[in-house]
Amino acid sequence: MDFSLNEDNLLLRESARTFLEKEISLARLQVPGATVTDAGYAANWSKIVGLGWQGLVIDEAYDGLGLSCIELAMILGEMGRTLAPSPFLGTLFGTWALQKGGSDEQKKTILPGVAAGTTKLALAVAESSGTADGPCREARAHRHGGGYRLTGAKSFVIDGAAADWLVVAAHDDAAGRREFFLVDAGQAGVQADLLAWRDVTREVCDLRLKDAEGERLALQDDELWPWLRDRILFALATESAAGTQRVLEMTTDYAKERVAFGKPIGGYQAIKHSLADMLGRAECSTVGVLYAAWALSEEHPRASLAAAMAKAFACEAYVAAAHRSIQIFGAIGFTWEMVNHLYYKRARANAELFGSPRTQRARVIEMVEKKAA
Amino acid sequence: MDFSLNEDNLLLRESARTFLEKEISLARLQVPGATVTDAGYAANWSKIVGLGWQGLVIDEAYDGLGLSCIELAMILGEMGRTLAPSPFLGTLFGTWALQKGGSDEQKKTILPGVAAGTTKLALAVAESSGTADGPCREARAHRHGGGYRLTGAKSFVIDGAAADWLVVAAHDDAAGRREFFLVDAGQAGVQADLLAWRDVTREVCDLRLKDAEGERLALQDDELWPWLRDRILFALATESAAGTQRVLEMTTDYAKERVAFGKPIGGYQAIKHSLADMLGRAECSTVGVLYAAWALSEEHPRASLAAAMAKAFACEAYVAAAHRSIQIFGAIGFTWEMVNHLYYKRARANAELFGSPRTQRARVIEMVEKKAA
Amino acid sequence: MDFELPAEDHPRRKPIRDWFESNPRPTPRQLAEAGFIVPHWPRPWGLEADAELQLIIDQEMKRAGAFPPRNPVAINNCAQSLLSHGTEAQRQRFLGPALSGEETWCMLFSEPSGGSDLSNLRTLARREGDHYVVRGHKIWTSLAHKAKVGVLVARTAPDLPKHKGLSQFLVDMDTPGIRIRPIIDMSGHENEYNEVFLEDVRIPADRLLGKEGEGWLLSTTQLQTERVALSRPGAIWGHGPSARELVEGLAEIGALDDGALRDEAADVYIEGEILRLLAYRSLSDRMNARTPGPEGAIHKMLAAPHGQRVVELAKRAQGPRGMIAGEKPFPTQLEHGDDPYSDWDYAFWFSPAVTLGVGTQEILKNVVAERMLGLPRELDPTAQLPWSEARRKAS
Amino acid sequence: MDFELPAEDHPRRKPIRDWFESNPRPTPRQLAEAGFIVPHWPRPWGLEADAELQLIIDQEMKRAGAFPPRNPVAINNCAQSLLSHGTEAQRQRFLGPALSGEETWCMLFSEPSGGSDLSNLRTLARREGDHYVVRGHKIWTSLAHKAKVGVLVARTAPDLPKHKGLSQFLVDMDTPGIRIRPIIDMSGHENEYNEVFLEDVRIPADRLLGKEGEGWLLSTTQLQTERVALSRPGAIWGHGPSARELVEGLAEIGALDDGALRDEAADVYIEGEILRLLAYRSLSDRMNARTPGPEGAIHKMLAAPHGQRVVELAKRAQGPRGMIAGEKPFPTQLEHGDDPYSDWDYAFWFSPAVTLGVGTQEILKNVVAERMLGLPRELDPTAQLPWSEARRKAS
Repeated sequence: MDFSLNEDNLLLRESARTFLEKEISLARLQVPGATVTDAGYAANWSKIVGLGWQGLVIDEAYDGLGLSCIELAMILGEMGRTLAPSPFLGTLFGTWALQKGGSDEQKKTILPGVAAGTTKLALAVAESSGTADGPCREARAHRHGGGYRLTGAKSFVIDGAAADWLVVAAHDDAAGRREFFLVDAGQAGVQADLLAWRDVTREVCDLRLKDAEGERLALQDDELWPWLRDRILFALATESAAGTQRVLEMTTDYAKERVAFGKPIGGYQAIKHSLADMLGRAECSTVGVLYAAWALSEEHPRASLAAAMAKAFACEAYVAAAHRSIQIFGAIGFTWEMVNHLYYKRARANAELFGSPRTQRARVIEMVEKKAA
Repeated sequence: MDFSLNEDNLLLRESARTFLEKEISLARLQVPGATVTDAGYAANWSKIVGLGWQGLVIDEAYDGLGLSCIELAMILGEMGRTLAPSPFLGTLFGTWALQKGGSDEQKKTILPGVAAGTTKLALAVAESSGTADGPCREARAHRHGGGYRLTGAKSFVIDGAAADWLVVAAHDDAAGRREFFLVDAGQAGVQADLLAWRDVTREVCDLRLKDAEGERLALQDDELWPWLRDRILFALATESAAGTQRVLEMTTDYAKERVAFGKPIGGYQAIKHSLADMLGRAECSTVGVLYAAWALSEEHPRASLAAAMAKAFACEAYVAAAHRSIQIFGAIGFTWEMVNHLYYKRARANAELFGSPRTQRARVIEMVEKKAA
Repeated sequence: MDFELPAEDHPRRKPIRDWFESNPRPTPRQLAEAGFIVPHWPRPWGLEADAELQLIIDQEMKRAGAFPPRNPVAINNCAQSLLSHGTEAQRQRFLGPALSGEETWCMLFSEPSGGSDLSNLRTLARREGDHYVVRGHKIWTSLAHKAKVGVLVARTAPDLPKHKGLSQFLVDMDTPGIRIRPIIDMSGHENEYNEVFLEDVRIPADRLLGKEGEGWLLSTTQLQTERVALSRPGAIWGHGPSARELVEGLAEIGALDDGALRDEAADVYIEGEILRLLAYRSLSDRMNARTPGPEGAIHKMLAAPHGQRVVELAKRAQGPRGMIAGEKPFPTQLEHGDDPYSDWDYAFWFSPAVTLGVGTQEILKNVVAERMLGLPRELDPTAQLPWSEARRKAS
Repeated sequence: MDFELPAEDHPRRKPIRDWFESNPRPTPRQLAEAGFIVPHWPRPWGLEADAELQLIIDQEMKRAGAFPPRNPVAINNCAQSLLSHGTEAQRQRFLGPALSGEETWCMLFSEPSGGSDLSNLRTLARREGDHYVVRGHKIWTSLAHKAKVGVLVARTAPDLPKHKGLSQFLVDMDTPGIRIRPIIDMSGHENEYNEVFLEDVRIPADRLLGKEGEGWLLSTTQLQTERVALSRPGAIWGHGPSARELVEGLAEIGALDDGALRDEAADVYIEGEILRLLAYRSLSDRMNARTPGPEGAIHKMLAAPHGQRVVELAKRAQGPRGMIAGEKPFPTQLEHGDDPYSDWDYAFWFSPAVTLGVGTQEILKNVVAERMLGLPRELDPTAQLPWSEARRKAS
């Protein structure tokens, strides 16, 4: 029994933090009008590839490190903490989809390239409403020769424009249900358009498909998606918990320095108590995320519940902390030149993607009811 | 145009306050085990009758004063402020029911006695679940000779045991719908049992009817009940707004006196800000209640909306203020010997009776939707 | 008590309506000369109007499609100080162009180092012959980039305690030494706010407003008036969308079918209605020449977070689409003239400012608790010291 | 990292289970003698157990249907001070009967005038020969009416600053001059709490715990331990119903069909699960002999309002029936031994106390902000003054 991180975990986190603090700067985003491209999106990826993080969860059989969600949480947390712009998350989602759902052939074709840092992936699953569950209405696939052709639209594709290969959810006309397809992003029938995404630390796209060639993944939607969704929720929660922690630290430092009416504002109870609350919720987020990491790595029966709980709690805490941080910084905290808004926007974006905290709570209570029944 | 109280209103409120502050003491309730009977329930009524408040809303034709909900709010507020135990509210509800729904004959028989202070009334409308809307399932009336016989149960009857006459909602077997009946409380088939009601400043009963004689009111349920409900909600909201104000004053006074770590606790921002919030909500409650009083007195199209809004807002604010008051008083505020819990219990009871704040919000949004559609 | 607004056939309404019928497209100057911009002021600027007449004028102006000039700093905050503290020459020079909107005003008050503690400001005005010479750095100056006249508060006596050494000036914004830099908010838009740098700006001594040392009194009075002016139903300091529009929008997109959101929407709606009543009551109290109750001062404390709830709920109802810049939450969006906050998306991203500007929420709660409830004042250890000494100690 | 509790076949579990098999109905004294009451203590009282072994013992005790004696003040808070600060004679006299529950203990700490400021206490202990003579008035003494031993903190040096003049004593609760009056809480029940009046109570000098002046150190250490002991999932300081039981109950009565309540219930459920994990993490940190993280100290700050939400939601689901004394919210109600808080209705009416007892929520937030985040401490102008002088000034 050990509810704490072990020394290896802590070491990994420490090395990631050292690296990211040295390499990642948000300064280029603090200029109004800056986009994710200005933010070192491509350059950061090269650096990350140098460390091999993109191969972290890839099986050793495909040249990856074969590590678990616990180790991943160490890296993802630090990425979330620094808001490091890069195609890491999209590639991770695509990797998960392929690794769980791909045929051995598909995995052999794609994953070693990902592990080597030469291939980037993205996962296109959400509809334009944001929904990623349930039937797919906006993209269809029909058989064509030995493969499939895909036509339609996907939304909220993280790192979609940077990806070399896409994993796309589409309605399979023949099967009469949603399935996942591997699609070469370089072909003529695939177009990724950058959304005017408020969180400028992240690339988020709409995808348009027109008779794009695709190959179906081996695993069916009903087996692949629940597994994949748990991990996506966990990933967003992990970023959020670490972001909350960073916001807390940065706001606490400011509250110690900033003086009003002859004393640091951190000496006033209104600020003090609100930072104590923030700390409480940050700790809760952290422990919720680590539990989810463990449950996922164990394929534990409570893994889905743990991931949904972590997403609901950590994202809501992050939004509240980042909003409160702006209030504590005062008017300056609401200007573009400070980083506060970058955290707030990441927090809101993470909260809304793949099902809001309220949506997750609805899922949690359903799972609890089913277990009770 | 005048959104303020006029001089007459203010004078009436002032005289009620002077009277109640002199005559009402909660001291007898600060002894554990005390019940509403110990609290001067009967004696207070005699004093109130001396002032004629029970005839306030009765038409002049039946010996009343024929005043509006605005004047009533002046009195009811002060009653709520002091938690004055007495059968005033039950009698008021019964009076409203009769005055709006009774035949001229029924009014002539009963109302002059009420105005004279010799007759007390109560309204029995809620089911054991607390619901007062919709069909009546637990009490039935069938025709018997020229009148009706009623059998079954009613719950949450305010001042039911003290009443001489009851207005009872029961399912009319012949008509196939709920109707209201005038029932002599003194007959053998009527039994009122005091509930172990947490709010010991108020008498609340269950009612059992066994072949009790009753006489149907002239007005049908669908015309009487909406009118009556608006006024009941307004009355509970009025008590609650004034109670919140009193809790605020009492807690502010305490925060100025009580010293911790060398200064009055009211000097700490945690206490200060929470009292500022309480003041804000108290003012909102007050203005919401006065708007409802005006809208009801004008039979304005927004009267139902105004009453539901006032109940939702004022009751929720009262519960929060009374709970917070206990926290600010500290551990002593949680003992029976202080009055804090009496306000908290009244607040919770008012919130739950005749539809909780959430129920009222559901009604509000329905009304708004209907108007928009 | 009567919650109806003055009726269509109200006898005081007729002359106003007649005026607008005779002047179908009034210029701002005509409106100002008719006394309709500041009707509550004495003549010749106003009509000595009570609150009811003000309301009638507001309504008739709206009905006629006429707009008062957009010069809020002059009209709502500062120009009134010229009546009480200005010289006759200042009134003649400034009030006409201010009320007609020909000269926009701005307030040079806040400073980067100051935050909530305005009285601690560092901008110095040194007397040199018949001029004052000013050096300093102001921030959050709304409309500075459009303004002809700046109302400046600066320190004229650094050796007095911080509240006592301040004075106010009416500055020409085109005086050499004034540099203006726009502030970009978190939405990425240039908004109305600016930083203003003052380097050896020479102000003629006759531009001093009131006496030396009256700067704190004048400034707090002017800010107080601003709070009262903010009591409209919109989410952003009275502007922009309101809770009523929120509920209509949510109904339009079917979002009210969700039980939890429905309950929240109802709650926000009720809050909005009650805040509207609270504002009306303040108006009534002023109309009846009663001392306004606490509801005036607490209105902003309540309205600011209410506004944030309004826009947050709309944003949340958008789901992830709400993170796309410019995406509208509701198909039908009411337009509010040239008000930038009428855009739901912009209003949301601007909304953190509403609990910061014109007194942070924390300061406002202190004020309410201390002034309305008589709770003990926060001690400011620097309040009694000479400002220069307190400043040395802090650094 | 591993979130599983020690497995059924865990090698450390066997000897414990064997003991309970050989001792199927152990008396409290047997449990104490086996070291199962304070397993983390050194021998002979405990087993020098790490957290894992403590957990195994807890589980095996529960499985065997054995209950530790109900003597929380001794076992969770105070008795440990005898190991570090007591005399050998005190350990021999007091520890055995304390751990076996033969002698119940109580804490004579809080005073009516004190509130959050414990160090300001007024009870005086004057040395007279080989006794101390005590006069004072204590409140919120849980179990005083059942206790044989009171742990008293009193002022022995009124002329020292308030934290420095305090000392602790082990008092026989049947000493003449001690009068006990039960406190009736807002539910109308006598609960565990009492007022204790001390009038010229003579305490032999060898009942001083530690040295004169160590009273503040001992008391704060003992209260700190109490906070750690409170990290169970029940709504009332770890006791009584939990969020899991709430959701089961709400499901049972169909209340989860309401969308708004459903969302609230899910939120409370998640909070409860996460607080459980937080408590486990503290345990792990202690087990790994790492410095416990902030989660230990902040647990009560989070758990107390969480518990209030749990019972409030149950109460609200009752509608007006919840205002009838003793009315149960759910047909099925779990029993938790003789724990009075297992009754939902009582737990609700008691619940305002959970943010008051063992440090008010406000003080707890100060502590978290100051100790965990390093924010500036609240200044206490009376902390450095001689207590007697501060007292004169205040009155």
